[in-house]
Parts: sequence; structure tokens; C-alpha cells
Amino acid sequence: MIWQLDLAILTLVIVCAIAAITVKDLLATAILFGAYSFMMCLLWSIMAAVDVAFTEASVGAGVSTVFFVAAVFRTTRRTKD
Amino acid sequence: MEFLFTHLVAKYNFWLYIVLMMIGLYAMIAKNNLIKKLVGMNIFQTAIILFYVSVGSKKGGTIPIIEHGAGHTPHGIDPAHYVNPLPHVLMLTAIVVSVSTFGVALALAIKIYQRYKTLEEDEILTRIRES
Amino acid sequence: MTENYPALLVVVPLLSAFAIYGCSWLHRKSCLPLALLGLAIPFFISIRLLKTVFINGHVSYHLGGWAPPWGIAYEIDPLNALVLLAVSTVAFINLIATSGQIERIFPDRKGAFYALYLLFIVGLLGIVVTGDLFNLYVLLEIASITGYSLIGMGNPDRAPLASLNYVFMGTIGACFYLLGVGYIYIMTGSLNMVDVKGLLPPLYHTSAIIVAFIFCLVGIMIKMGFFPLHFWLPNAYTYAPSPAASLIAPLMTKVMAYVMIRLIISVFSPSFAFSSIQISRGVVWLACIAIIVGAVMALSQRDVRRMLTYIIVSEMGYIVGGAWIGNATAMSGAVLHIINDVLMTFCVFLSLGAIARSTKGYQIENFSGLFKKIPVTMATFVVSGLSIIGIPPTCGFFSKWYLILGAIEGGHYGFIVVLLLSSLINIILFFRIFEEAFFVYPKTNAVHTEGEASIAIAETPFVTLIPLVLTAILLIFTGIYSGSLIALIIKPVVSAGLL
Amino acid sequence: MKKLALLIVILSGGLLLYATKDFPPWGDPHSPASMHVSPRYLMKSLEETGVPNVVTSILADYRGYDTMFETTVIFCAGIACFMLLRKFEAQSKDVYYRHIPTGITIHVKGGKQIPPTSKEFEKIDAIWTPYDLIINTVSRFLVPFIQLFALYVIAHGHHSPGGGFQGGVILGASIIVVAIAFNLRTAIKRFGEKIDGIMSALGVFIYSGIGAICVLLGAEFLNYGTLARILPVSKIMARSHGILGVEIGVGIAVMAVMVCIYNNVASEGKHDEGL
Repeated sequence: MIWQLDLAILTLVIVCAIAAITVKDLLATAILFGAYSFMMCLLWSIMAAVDVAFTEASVGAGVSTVFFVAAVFRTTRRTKD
Repeated sequence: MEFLFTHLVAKYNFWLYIVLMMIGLYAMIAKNNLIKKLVGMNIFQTAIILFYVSVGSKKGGTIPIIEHGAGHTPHGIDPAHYVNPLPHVLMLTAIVVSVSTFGVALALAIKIYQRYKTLEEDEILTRIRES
Repeated sequence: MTENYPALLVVVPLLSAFAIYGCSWLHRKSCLPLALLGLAIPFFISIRLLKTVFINGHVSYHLGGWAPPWGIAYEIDPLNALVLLAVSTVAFINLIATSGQIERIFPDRKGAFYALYLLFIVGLLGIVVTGDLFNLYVLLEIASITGYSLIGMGNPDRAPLASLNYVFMGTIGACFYLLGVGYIYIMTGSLNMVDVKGLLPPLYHTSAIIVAFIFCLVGIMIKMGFFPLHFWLPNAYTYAPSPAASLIAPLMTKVMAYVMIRLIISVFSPSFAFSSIQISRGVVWLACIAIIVGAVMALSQRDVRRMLTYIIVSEMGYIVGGAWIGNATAMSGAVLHIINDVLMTFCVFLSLGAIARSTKGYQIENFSGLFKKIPVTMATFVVSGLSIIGIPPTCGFFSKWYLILGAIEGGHYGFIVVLLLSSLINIILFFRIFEEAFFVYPKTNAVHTEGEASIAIAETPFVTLIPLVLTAILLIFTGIYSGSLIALIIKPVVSAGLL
Repeated sequence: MKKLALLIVILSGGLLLYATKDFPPWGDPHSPASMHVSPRYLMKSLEETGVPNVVTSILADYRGYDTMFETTVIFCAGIACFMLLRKFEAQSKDVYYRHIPTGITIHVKGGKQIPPTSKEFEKIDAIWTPYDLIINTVSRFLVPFIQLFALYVIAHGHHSPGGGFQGGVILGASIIVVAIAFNLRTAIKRFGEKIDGIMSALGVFIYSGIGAICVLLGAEFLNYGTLARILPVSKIMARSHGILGVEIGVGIAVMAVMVCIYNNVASEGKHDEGL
């Protein structure tokens, strides 16, 4: 467990989260959200929670993002905020 | 200062999860776009998962898979060598719950879009008021 | 088999829900019988359980054969069993009464509807019976997700948005609860309710436990639609399809109120909740505001169903206020009011669903002259209305009576004033409808012209009417026996918990 | 609204921050969370269930009841998506075809169709994407390997990270890959809606069915140890096998539900045109 790495990834997680909710394009939100999930997954594997990290990698960064993109494709990319 | 620093190092993980949780909650309440609210919801949920996983971690602990030899003492297995597995189990369930909620919410958002052709909450509300 | 009843109670509807969804792809006709079977068995099991716990006092069931702090345990005391009986009764009767409607509204997806219906009941039964804090969260999410989708199937213009708002609020609620449980876990290291109760006393003064309690409480209050957090409730329940509305509206909020009482009694002790942290008086005053706001908002509605949803908000105020006054009488009143409110809200929503067959909408004007057309259905509506107002011998009177007694005992006179005031407002609310239905005749001459028109608004079919009448009789029956209900079942458990 | 949101957020964040002062330091091996319940799992898991991966043994055995409801939650999400979105009647009136030998697209209006017997035409999506040989071939190569990996993850959950849920998601993803790389109709032809629905119910039914068998054999619900009476193994190995059976059920259910959610979300419930 390297705390510098931990802190760096935590910062990236927060940056990704803020970017995902502020960017004005829903497709970009989807991708940023995927990145956020992937950072989360890294964080958990650092903390030795391998099963949780595996699940997050397959669900959060994988299938969730696909659902998200599919839904954006079926609705709209436009957003005001 | 010394006190603050020890606290910072000891608990920064907990503090950052609170920051993430605040971001998610803010997006859920203040954002106007329904999909953005959904993203906020997911961030909120993952922040809680991060909190639980942080609870389970131990300094110097390894992954909770018992291997022959590692961490064994003459009295059996020493739990201090492995991180606490219980929060991991709970959080597997929480991840599943969050993806289920996400799926249902996306289905509802698509249904709303089919009817109103927009995902902005204020525009939908004005449409409702007009009709 | 008898010792496995606590597990079977939840597992039988669960298994039948899966079987129903599988059957909906193979043999559609068997969906309804399976659903009826899947709800009838828990109904009988809950009767047997009530009998068992009445004799033995307490039943504990270890799932998977693991002892409690490590495995998950079910804890059943008489209070649980009573709520279980109410939930399973309402679910069973509602399915019989609304099956025709379900088959008509969702002909091509009735299998999915029945499966969601049963899973909703699985969630609620599990919430009531479980003795594990995290298991409660999972079951809460089952009940919520099925609830979201059942509500989302309603009025296509408004229901999806109402349901999505419910998703957001419900998820915040569930997450707050989960955070609270996480704080409890980090301080005690346990998730089992009995175990946590034993570990907590030395930690009562710590800020973490106080914050944990507040977050659990706020989360559950969001789910039950308690006053400042009730914004999702009126829309969600108004636009739900009527078979789902008569299921969700009576059960979800009341079961959550029961969870609150359970958290106070059997996780955090009453001494912690009522005296260690000084919020009980504040919560009671908030409940008073909830009662008044609910009643006034109900008064301003012309849509009867929307009016009833605001009455639910006001009823939640009764229950929360009663629970937080903090003495055994008021707490017993609150528990009795949970049972009564389940029955009366169910009766009023069910009869409203039956009335809606004969009217065009839920506006008060549509009710004109209904007594002539559908006398029996309207009679059940009147009974449930009188019960909500609180007129003896209907059950609503008795729980209000105990609430008032408790409030006098606790010296909380504001609560009494508010309670009486809201009863007065309820009188106005319901007599407005009764007057319209009894004395006003529709301006269109539908009744007097042709025979065809009167056939179109004939009495409700028997398959709906018999359960409806049964529920109305149950309301009076519960009212008459509420004295013994309090003395034999509720009071002993509550007093033992409060000591 | 924004100010109110900020107020609520700061209030709840402040409360949570205030409460962290009583927390044990991060990563402390002597915190109550690590001392009270969990040591028993770590010490006894191997001898009581025969599963080295403690997370799996808690997930499927000690707290197996939670996991059953977790699978039920995902099943609920699947039928909720089906219920909310699925449209049986709506078929779009305009259909697009591609003439395979020449690559010319034809737009057929007014609900008419080219009979499916003619092999020269294939139906395509309204927003036509070029037929990409590389993507198609690569995904066709990839799918069996993804599925093999998924089966490994399910079956090897006892010894390594993974298990029914992750494996099920990967299996579902392998079918979603087909739907994305080709089109939704191809994927549905391979893995139909009816099979999908039945499998999602079957998966969860396997889980709770194993629990119910334990009740029929006279033990508590989900007490896999009693399966030793019908399986020719010891009690501990019966627990291990019970966990495997449960994981397989979870895998089947999760796969079917993931495909169901994707199909309904990507095509708005019409099941004709996907992503």
C-alpha cells in the first residue's frame, strides 16, 4: 500500500466526478463516468478489495457505461447544465 | 498543527469519501438534467462503497484469500494479516443494487423522453403545466 | 417444517415470483393461480407464526445454520408477527380484488406485473422480519425497485417522472440508511440488531453513533414520506396504476414507520433515542406540522386520490409523533395506528379503484349520485372514511384514543390539539365527498333515460366487491377488538422494549 | 434550488465530517470493525466451508441470504426494464435493406417488407453504419474467449477473485458485444427474448431452490451442509459444492438480466434496432 499513489488516485477520482457532472454533453458524461468507475476500481484494488474491484471493473466501468451510452443514444446528448 | 497532520494522514480516506458524497448529493439535488441527476446518484453510491471498503482495510493486510502458509501462526490463521472481508461482501451487494437502480432509472428516463422529447426537468414541468 | 416458517414466509412468495415470470413465457394462464398460491401460503404462515409467538414469546431463526453475529438471523416477536399478518392479508386480498383489473390493464405483461407484485411483498415481509441491519437495506431496495417500476407503469403522461423522482428520493433515503449502518459498523463491528444493541451502550456519547442514528432516521423518514421529505409521495401515489396504488400506498410508508419504531426499540435503545440526544420534542413538533400541512394540503385538492395521498402524509405524522412522545401508551398507539392505517388506507384506495370503474376520473364532481348507482362500494368507502376521521366503532378511533392518552401522559398538549384539529379537517374532507355522492345528482340524465347507461355503471363485480366488504368488516372488527390487541400483544412488547 | 442544495449538502457533509473524529484511524488492524465479527470468517472459513477465498465463502454461505436477495434485486431490475419499456406491437413502418452483393441500400416505406426467403437482402438499421469487416471479425473471434473467461471466473470463484456475479456480467457482456458489433437483431436471433426471460427466472430459482432443498432435507434454509445427505461428499465439501451451485445460478440470472436490460434500453423496447 503506497499512500502517495492512493492520494493521487483519490484526487483523480474527485476530478473525474466533478468533470462528469459539469461537462455539457451527455456522451462525454458517460465516458467520464466510465473513467470515474475505473479509477474507483483501481482505488479498491490498492486497498486489497479485489472482489469489489473486479465487480466494479465489470459492472461500473463495463456494462453500466454501455447502458449509459445506449440510453444517451436513444434520448439526447443535449444538456443545459 | 502536529495534531491536524496526524489526523489528516490517519483519516484522509474518510474525508475524501465525504467530499465525493457531497459532490454526488449536490448533483442529485441541484442539477436540472435527469441523466445528470442519475450520474450524481451513482457517484453518491460509489462514495458510500468507498467508505465501507476503507473501513475494511488494514495496514499491512493482504487480500482475503487464505493461502497455504501465508499468515499462518502456530495457532492457526492470524486475522491481522488479511484485510477485513465483511465490508467487501456488503459492497458487492451494494454495487449490484446501484447498477439495478441505474438500469430502472434509465428505463424511466427513456420513457420520459419518449413522451416529452426532453430530459430537462424544468422544460418537462412547463410542458405539464401547459397541457 | 414448523420451525422453518420464518424462512418459508419470505421464500414461498419469492420462489413463486420466479416461477410466475418463467411461466409468463411458457404458459400464461398459470400466472394468476401461482400468484394467488404464492400469497395465500404466507398469509397462513403469518397466522401460525402469530399464534406461535403469542405462546412462546419470541422466535429466532438462523439462516444457513450460522449463529447470529456471523450469519443472518430472523427475529420474530408478537409485534413483528402482527405487522406481518397485516402485510400478508392486504397483499392477498388486494390480489384477489384487483386481478381482473390487472389482466385488463396489462394483458401482454401480466406475468412481469405479478412477479413484481410478489417481489414487493417479499421485500416488505423481509424488512419486517429480519434481524440484520444490512439485510434490511437489501430488502428495502427490493421493495423500492419493484415499487418504482409498478408506479412507473401508471398514467403515461405523469407516472414516469413521478417515479423517477421517487427513484432519486428513495435512493438518497436508502443511501443515508446505508451510511448510518456503516457508521454503526465502524464503531461496533457488528451488523446484527441484537448484537449491536448489546455493544452500543458504552458508545452512546460518541458523535459517530449520534450521527449514525440521525442518518438512519432521516433515510427512513425519506422513505416513509415524513413531512419535510414527502415531496415524492403525492405524485407517485396519484399516478400509479390503481392495483399498484392500493398495494403500495397502504404498505410501503407504514412498514417504514414500523422500521423506525424497531430501530428505536431494538437497535438503539429508547433511553438513547428519547433522552441522550435531545431531538424527541423537536420530532414531535415536526410531526404536528406534518399533520397540519397534510390536512390543509388535502383540503385544497379536488382530485380525491391526490387528497388521499396528502392524508397519508398527515397519518405518518400521527405515527411518528406517537412514537416520539416516548412513553408506552403513545408508542402502543403508534403501533396500533400502523396496523389500522394499513387497513384503512387499503380499504379507501381499493374502494376508490372500484369506484373509478363507474366514474370518469377521480375529481369530486365525478362522485355525484354514486350512492344510488353503487351502494355497496360507496358504503365501504364511507366506512373507511369514517375510520380515517376516527369515529367509533371503526378502528381509527381507538388508535387516536391511545395516541391522545399517551400525549396527555407525556404532557405534549400541542400534539393533542393538532390531532383533534386534523380530525375535524378530515370530517370536512370526507363529508364533502359523501355529500356529493349522496345528495347531488348528476346533471346528465344518465340514470333516467335508457337502461344501457345504468348497466354501464352497475355495481362492482363480486370478485372485487367481496374482498372490499371483507376489508370494511375487518376495519370495524379490528376496532372492536383493539382493546385486547393492545393489552395482549402490543403493550407487553412495547413496555418491555421501553424499559 | 442551488442554494438549498448547497445548504443540505454542507449540512450533511459537516455532520459526517464531525463524526469522523471518533473513528479509529484508517487501516487500524485493532479497530472494532476488524476485531469483533470478521476474524472468525478469516480463521474458520477454510475449515468450515473449504473455500480459501473468504469473500466468496461469506458471500455465498455465511451471508448467503443477502446474496440471494442481491440476485433478486438484479432480477427485479430486469423485469422492471422489460415491464417499463417493452413494446410488442410497435414496428417501424419504414424498413431499410441492404443488397449484399452490391452494397446498395433500399428504403421500403409503408410497412411492406422483402420476404425473408430472399438471401440477397439483409435488414439494416435506420442510421446505417458501414459494414465493418474488422470489427465484425474481431468480435466474432473474441466472443468465445470472453465466454470461456467468464466460465472460468464463475467456476474458480472459490480460489480467486470472482464468482457468479462477475462471471455473469462478463457472459452478458459477450452477448452485448455481438449486439454492438453486428446489430441487435443478430444478437436476438442467437439469444432470444423468451430464452432470456426463462433463464433470468431459472438462475434465481436455482439459488433459492438450493436453499429450499436444504429445508426439505430438514435443516435451515440455505444450510448447504445438509446437502451431504444427497451428495456423496463430506459436510464441508457439501458446503463448497452448494456455494458452486449457487454461483452458477447467480451467473445465469445476471447474464440474462444484463442482456435483457441492454436489449430494452438500446432499442426502446422495440427489439429491432440497437446501438
